[in-house]
Amino acid sequence: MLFSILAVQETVAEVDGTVETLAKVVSAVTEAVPQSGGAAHLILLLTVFVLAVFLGIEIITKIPPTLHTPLMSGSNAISGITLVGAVLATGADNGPWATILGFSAIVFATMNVVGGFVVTNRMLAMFRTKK
Amino acid sequence: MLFSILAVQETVAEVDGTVETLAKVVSAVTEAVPQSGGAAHLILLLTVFVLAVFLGIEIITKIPPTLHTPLMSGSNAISGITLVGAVLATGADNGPWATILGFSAIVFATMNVVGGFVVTNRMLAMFRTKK
Amino acid sequence: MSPDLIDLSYLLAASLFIIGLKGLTKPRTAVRGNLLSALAMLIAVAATLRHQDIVGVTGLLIAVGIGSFVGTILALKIEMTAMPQLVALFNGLGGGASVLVAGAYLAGKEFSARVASGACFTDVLTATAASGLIGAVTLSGSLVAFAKLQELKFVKDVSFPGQKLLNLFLAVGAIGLGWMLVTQPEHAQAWYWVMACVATGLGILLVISIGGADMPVVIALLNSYSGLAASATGFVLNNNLLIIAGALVGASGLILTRIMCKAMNRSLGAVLFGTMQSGGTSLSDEEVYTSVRSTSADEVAMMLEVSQNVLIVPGYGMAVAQAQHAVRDLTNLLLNRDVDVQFGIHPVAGRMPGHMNVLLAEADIDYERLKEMDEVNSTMDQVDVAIVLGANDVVNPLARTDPNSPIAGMPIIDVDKARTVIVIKRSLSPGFAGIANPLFAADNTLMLFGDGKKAITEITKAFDDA
Amino acid sequence: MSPDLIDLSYLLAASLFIIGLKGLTKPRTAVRGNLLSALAMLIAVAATLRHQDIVGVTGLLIAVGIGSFVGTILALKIEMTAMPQLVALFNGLGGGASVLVAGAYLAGKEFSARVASGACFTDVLTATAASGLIGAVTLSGSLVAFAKLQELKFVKDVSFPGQKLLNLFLAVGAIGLGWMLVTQPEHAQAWYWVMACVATGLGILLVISIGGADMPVVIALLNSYSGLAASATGFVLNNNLLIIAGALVGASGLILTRIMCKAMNRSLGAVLFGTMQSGGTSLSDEEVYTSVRSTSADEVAMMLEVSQNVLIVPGYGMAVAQAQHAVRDLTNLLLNRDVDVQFGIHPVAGRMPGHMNVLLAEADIDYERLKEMDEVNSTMDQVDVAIVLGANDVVNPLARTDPNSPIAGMPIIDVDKARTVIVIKRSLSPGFAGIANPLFAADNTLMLFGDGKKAITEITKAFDDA
Ligand SMILES: NC(=O)c1ccc[n+]([C@@H]2O[C@H](COP(=O)([O-])OP(=O)(O)OC[C@H]3O[C@@H](n4cnc5c(N)ncnc54)[C@H](OP(=O)(O)O)[C@@H]3O)[C@@H](O)[C@H]2O)c1
Ligand SMILES: NC(=O)c1ccc[n+]([C@@H]2O[C@H](COP(=O)([O-])OP(=O)(O)OC[C@H]3O[C@@H](n4cnc5c(N)ncnc54)[C@H](OP(=O)(O)O)[C@@H]3O)[C@@H](O)[C@H]2O)c1
Repeated sequence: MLFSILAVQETVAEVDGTVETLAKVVSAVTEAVPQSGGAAHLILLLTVFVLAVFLGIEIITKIPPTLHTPLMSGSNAISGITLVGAVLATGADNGPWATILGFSAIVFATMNVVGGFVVTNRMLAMFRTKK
Repeated sequence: MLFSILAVQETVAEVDGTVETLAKVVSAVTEAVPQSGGAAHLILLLTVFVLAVFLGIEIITKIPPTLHTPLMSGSNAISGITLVGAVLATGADNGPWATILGFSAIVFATMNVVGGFVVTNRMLAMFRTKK
Repeated sequence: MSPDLIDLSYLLAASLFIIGLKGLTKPRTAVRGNLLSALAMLIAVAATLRHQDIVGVTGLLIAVGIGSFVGTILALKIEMTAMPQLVALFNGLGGGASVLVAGAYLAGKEFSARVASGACFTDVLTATAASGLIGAVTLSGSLVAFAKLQELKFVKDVSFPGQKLLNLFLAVGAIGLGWMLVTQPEHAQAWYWVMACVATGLGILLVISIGGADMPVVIALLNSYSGLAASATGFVLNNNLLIIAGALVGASGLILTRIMCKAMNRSLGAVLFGTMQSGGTSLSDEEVYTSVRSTSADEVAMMLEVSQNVLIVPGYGMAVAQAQHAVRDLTNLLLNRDVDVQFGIHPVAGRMPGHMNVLLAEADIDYERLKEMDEVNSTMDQVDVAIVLGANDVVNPLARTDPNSPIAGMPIIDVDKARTVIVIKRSLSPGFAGIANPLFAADNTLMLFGDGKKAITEITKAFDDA
Repeated sequence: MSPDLIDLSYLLAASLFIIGLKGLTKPRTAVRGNLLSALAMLIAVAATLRHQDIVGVTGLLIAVGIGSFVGTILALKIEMTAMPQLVALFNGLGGGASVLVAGAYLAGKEFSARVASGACFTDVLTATAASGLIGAVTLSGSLVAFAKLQELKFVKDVSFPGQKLLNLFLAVGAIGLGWMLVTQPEHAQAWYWVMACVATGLGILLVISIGGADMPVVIALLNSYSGLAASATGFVLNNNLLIIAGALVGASGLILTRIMCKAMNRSLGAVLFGTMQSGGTSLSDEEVYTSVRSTSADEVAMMLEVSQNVLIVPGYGMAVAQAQHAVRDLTNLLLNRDVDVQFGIHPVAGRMPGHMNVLLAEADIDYERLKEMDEVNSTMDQVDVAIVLGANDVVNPLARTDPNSPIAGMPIIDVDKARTVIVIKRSLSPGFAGIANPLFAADNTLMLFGDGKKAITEITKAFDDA
């Protein structure tokens, strides 16, 4: 919310500069996107986080001890999801330093992801029942 | 997103009317609240919904048959959460017709909620172990 | 209270609902779980009242007061045996609230301002229509279910040719009206109420042709719908809490429906369209009941005296006879005399899932004595006397033997494999599925005709005297 | 691809992660579950590549190619016994990626534009700092854990007075630097890298003093942290998928940590601060090992011939000896001769949870023969011969009898209650906990000294010849 208001304030201030305009724009934005602002949005993300934690606990506690090693390597592979962040950080036209950092981040994250899934698969394939 | 842009467009159009202003304001809003707009926001809500459904399935399948009747009345009580919606609809200064509708909605929803929790409690209290 | 604080309270409430439901996974924590859910609701409502837009709190509190009062009275006065009806009634009220909330939104000033501004907000309108439609079906469907379970005279099983076609027509009509509402927001109110009426009719017609004993499935399904309606309302009001709570309820209803259908070995479609496989080659009563032997309470008492393992299988008849307290007395007496007593609970015995458990728990019978079907079946050969108390379909061996019977394939409690079976019921009339039961004529079966409560009391007395 | 479609793909990917994890709850569905998770990752990356801002896809693909190649090689070449190290290594790489991503964000143009505009965005900065801090601790901590597990020479257990104080100091320092980053965004990069260095030092110092066998706990905990780091990154980038996946991993790591600590009967604090209760009144080796009797492979083979129920309890020594295939051969031979063979798997046998299961599954032993601790303990009195193969702490009866022993209260597999116990290990030297084991001197115990694989092979041979 804060961002949008500030940004709109600035832009409009350049254009017109009168206090009334500002007030009108701000109230229009406030009404139109009542829930999409900074803090409210953050709480929405927080809600997603909390739900995912609850869900994780429910599912993980159901996984039998037999599969705990694959679980460890598998969830480790999932934590390589930062790969998405790495791609976003590298892909944007962001200057050489950011690109180098992003490139290395991608290499690291892909090793984590691909290696993790492959080794988990290797382990799990052993668990197929032999009957 | 769409709403905010439209609303901002209108307000600013009143004030200034030039095409440049519109473009600037729109791009400012777009940049400032990149993810909070209509569709993106809807997807966020949808995410919350999906997670909650997954979580519900995990938890409910763990509830033993012994407690299925209390589960039915208890989850029925929870579905009375529309009470919150009813309060929001009634409380705002919305004219007599809306208020009457809202008032009846509250009465219905509270019966559902309070009655549901009380009767569930009555049933569950019987299940305390007797040892 | 700032909007953010309200949002945080909603998040807290949602978490408490989840923790509360988790509590229901164990009898030991169930009471606390339910209280947590209630607390969550309180927090949610209190936070909402602090909303800046809320005016006229007095009116709100009056409404809440009325609702709480009536709800509490109903909840405290109701007989445990009438639980299915009560849940149906409450469910209907919830659906009604949904209809009214969506209606109030359309009648409100915020909505007219939005329409006047010409902004397009299809998503909100869609959710409003959905919440009204689902709510109306839930309302009328639940009320019909209530009337049927309460055995109100004026509700009859109605079925006529072309009923399914009419239902389809109404469903399509209601959805079409919802669509009109979305596309013509300036006439939203008119479209809305016409749609609500059509949906109400649909709810009535859908449920009126379904047999009384299938009502629990219908209620669970409608409960699931009312959860989805709450979620839809959450999308309208941009409210996380409604979305989460609604989704939890939706999942719960769906899973209960599936469990019941599975335990009855019927498809959901068969329940909803009121079809029972017609019992093609099933035998007539005369053929089945050639060698029925009846017994007396005294004789049963004597048999119990020389038994070591007794299994009691309760059914809907126990609920009708309100025999649970009498059963408790008999159980305690037997336990005192070192006779082991177990209860075999079929998942769809009675008229709602877990129905028997609630009744027996009401009579203070330790829930550790209540065994699930699979468990008792695996030890059935060690049972000396199995007492079938007002159960019928759930112990009908035809389910195993006659592939053409309407209950073919439904898993049953195999009491016919116990050494002796005592069946307590008032007559040879059939149970819910309407078919004869060869168990009553089996060699190891003795019938004890009479009201369940009276029969058990007599057995207890005879046993005590001996 | 429009942003909304990308968001929807992310939602799909998140759902697939959840369904994939659910698959891991059963061995039968586990392979499919893992493939679904991998598919989810693929969808996520593919969707991200379609993002409008992404330029220079070639570079990205090169990086992905390098990473995939190295990762696959590592994953395929590794010995199953080296699994703990590998997980530690991968985990460190994930942490490193977090550090670099946050660094790249701070070095990027979007960030400088934002700083220049003077807008305040504390939340994003906080999340960036958190993701960098957690990532750096994970990186260095995991690498030290890797080195210890791999028994690299240059890593020694380091502990010195005041170490805890130094750790505390570093932790506070890193958080303080993160705080500076948030308050002075114009110098964000400088603060960030200093913070990352301090956090790296903290990670090293935290882990270097922890004993090698506690590493799995550390790895699980660090894995949980790396999940939380991913969630934090998700808050930075306003990305649902990162938040959800990170939360799932965070929960998984925490639960595994708790399970391990519980099975070892130690608190998490005790593990992290490298403290083992010192074995106060524990007996010396001489006192304990007064009457140790040893045996030969031939003698063991003879005993097995007259047995009906054999229980094999593997431990870390089986992993060291790589004896799993030899065990499989012996098992098949015994089964052919109608001797029933079960495996008793202690939750912390070996060096990571489920370690023994993976090794035995690798050797093609049906997982239905692997029983959990409680199950085998309840039938221990029917076991004729219990073979303890390279296990020590997990069968040490002191845990039950000596309240002052460092493993007091840890649940163990009660092999001492079997009729005969054969312990296969190379010497009388202690296991991870460093204490003597009275089991070796018990009346019904016979020691078979030697390497695990060799010993089992000899027994198999002797049995086959007989
Ligand atoms: N539990 C659920 O969730 C659920 C849901 C949907 C459908 N259903 C259906 O409901 C049925 C439940 O099976 P059930 O075996 O429990 O019941 P049932 O098959 O309906 O049989 C009940 C029996 O109780 C006897 N009875 C009635 N009043 C009695 C009294 N006062 N004293 C003694 N006996 C009395 C009746 O015989 P008399 O008239 O001769 O006494 C009747 O045969 C199943 O077919 C199931 O599919 C259950
Ligand atoms: N699994 C986990 O997740 C986990 C996590 C953290 C800590 N831990 C700890 O690790 C320990 C695991 O217990 P454990 O009983 O499996 O192992 P242990 O107590 O560490 O004992 C392993 C034994 O294997 C023997 N051994 C080593 N190499 C061998 C070979 N080549 N052939 C035959 N024997 C060999 C050793 O005796 P010799 O040297 O005499 O041969 C040693 O006594 C517990 O204390 C547990 O708390 C486990």
